Amino acid sequence: MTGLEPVVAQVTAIEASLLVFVVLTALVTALARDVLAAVIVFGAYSLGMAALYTFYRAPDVALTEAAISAGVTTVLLLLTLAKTTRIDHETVFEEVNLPAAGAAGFLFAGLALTMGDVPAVGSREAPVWSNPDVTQWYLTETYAQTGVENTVMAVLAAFRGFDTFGEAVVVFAAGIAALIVLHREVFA
Amino acid sequence: MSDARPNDRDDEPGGTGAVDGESGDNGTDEKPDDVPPHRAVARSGRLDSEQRQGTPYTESQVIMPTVKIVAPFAFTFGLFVTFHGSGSPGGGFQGGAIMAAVVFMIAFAFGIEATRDWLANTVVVALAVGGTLAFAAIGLIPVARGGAFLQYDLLPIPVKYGLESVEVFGIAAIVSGVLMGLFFLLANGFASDGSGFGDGGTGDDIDDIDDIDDTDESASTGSDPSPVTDGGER
Amino acid sequence: MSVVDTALVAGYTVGEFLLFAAAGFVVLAIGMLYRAVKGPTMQDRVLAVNVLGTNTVVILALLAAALSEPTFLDIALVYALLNFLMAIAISKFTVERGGVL
Amino acid sequence: MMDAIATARVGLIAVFALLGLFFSFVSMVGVIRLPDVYSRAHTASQADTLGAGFGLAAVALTVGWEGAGFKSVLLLFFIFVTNPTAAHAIARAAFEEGIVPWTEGDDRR
Repeated sequence: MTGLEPVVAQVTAIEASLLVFVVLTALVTALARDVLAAVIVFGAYSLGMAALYTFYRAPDVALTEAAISAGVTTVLLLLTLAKTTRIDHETVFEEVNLPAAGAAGFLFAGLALTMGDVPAVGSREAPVWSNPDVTQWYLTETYAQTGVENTVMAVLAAFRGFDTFGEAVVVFAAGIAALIVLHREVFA
Repeated sequence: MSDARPNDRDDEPGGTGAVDGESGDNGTDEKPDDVPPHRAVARSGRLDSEQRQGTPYTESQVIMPTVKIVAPFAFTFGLFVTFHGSGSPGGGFQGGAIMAAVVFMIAFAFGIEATRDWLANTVVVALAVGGTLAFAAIGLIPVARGGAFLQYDLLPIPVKYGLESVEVFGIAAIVSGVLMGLFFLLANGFASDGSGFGDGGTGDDIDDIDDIDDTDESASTGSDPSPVTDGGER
Repeated sequence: MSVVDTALVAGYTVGEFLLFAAAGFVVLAIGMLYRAVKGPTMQDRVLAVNVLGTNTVVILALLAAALSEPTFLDIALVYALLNFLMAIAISKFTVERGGVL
Repeated sequence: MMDAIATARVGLIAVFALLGLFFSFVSMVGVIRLPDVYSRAHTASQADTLGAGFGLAAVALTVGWEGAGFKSVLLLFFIFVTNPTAAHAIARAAFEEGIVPWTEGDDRR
């Protein structure tokens, strides 16, 4: 645990509070007895995640999180709940399965031990930054090669365009798979 | 639970406020005494759950105008995120999700059935299929000209507009179409009455999928319709 | 020299002050999470999450101002436009008559 | 002269952010402490409107009009439009579900 002090010392107030918020909402989502309550609290979880992504200057990810979670995920989960049965529970939380919690805690402790070797956020020593052949090349060459200012979009649509095509087909196939699972022939 | 609700607190806060505080627990029996008949008729849709069961659900008069105000802005913002993905955060995926969320908003405000009539199945399917085909076509034009898949500099337009066209015509259309389709599909629910293709004439493809999925040890049951009917009973 | 870099009090710049304010809003959000967890009715939970959404709009806007990246305001705009979707979805969801959904 | 304006701007940013924090704190206390869902809906929409208003005013002062101050005005407009609607939807859902409003002497819920 000696490696943790430099990491902890750099955590700002906004990061610490957002992390507490995100971890609390994630725990409540996992432990809530009522499924509808879990869905609602999961909406709050995505709020915290979007703010965290924004603070780490990943606006594309934050925008995706915002659009998908605020607009789509909650609504689709609610519709699914409306079509199934929901049991009203008196108790708020599930009982914690102690062996499972122990296993998860063990895994968490093992991962936390490696935290000391992880470079800080935005550090110049991070491999993703210090590698001049990959990251720096994209950051400097994107505009010259594509004329697009948003590097993320250029990487998605141009430099790994074939992969993005595969992802788009996956989304399309997911729609067809939902049709098959629900035994329908038309969407509407 | 619904028996104990006060009978009138929604329309006239000034006139019946005093009655609210006192008769909060004695039900709807004395309602004809202290309410004029015309108001009782006007409010009969809101008495208690037993009496409300017969009346049709009315859409909220507050939510509808708000959605009328917000939906055009949100749709325009979705278009902005889609078209302006090259200069600011965003892109086709995010913009398509926002535009699909606008449709969800309209559906919740005006009723899903009305939205389903307004937005035909053809439109949803055309968005999803057309998006996929447009992406593939944009990728294949350079191949036809002797280049690689999605080699933008072989397109007849500048590279930047090549990327934009993939985002706009491809990804945004696919995402918005599939999300709207999932919404209508989940609102319809499971086709348990046999009206889906569980008993239709579409046997071969479905059976093949089922074979791949879960019946590896008995892969020779290609013509057996039982996997589909099993799925119907789950 | 923009406004964000101006010194405010005790060596803190305006940007750092706005970050602290955003952290304060997050702390308030953690407090409001109590109502979202406790309930007791579903409407209480939705109400709490709705207030959390408004809080998040302010947090995102403060972050965009503090990091001096005005395009980050787009993210807050998405939440401002779509946050009430969950509330109106719940208002339909809890109605049992006539199979509204 | 310009210095005075800049100083006033910085001071106003701090004051507005603190006022926004204060009203959001009031809203949080109300949401936690008030006895039933209807009164909580009232305090949520009322005090939260002020909190968001002052917070976004601080943001608008910081980024300036030539930045994206216009967007923060737009944010405030949409919060003012959608938040009361959400509160209405929640209260209507509670009413439809048959939740009885809290009156004096009832248990705190």
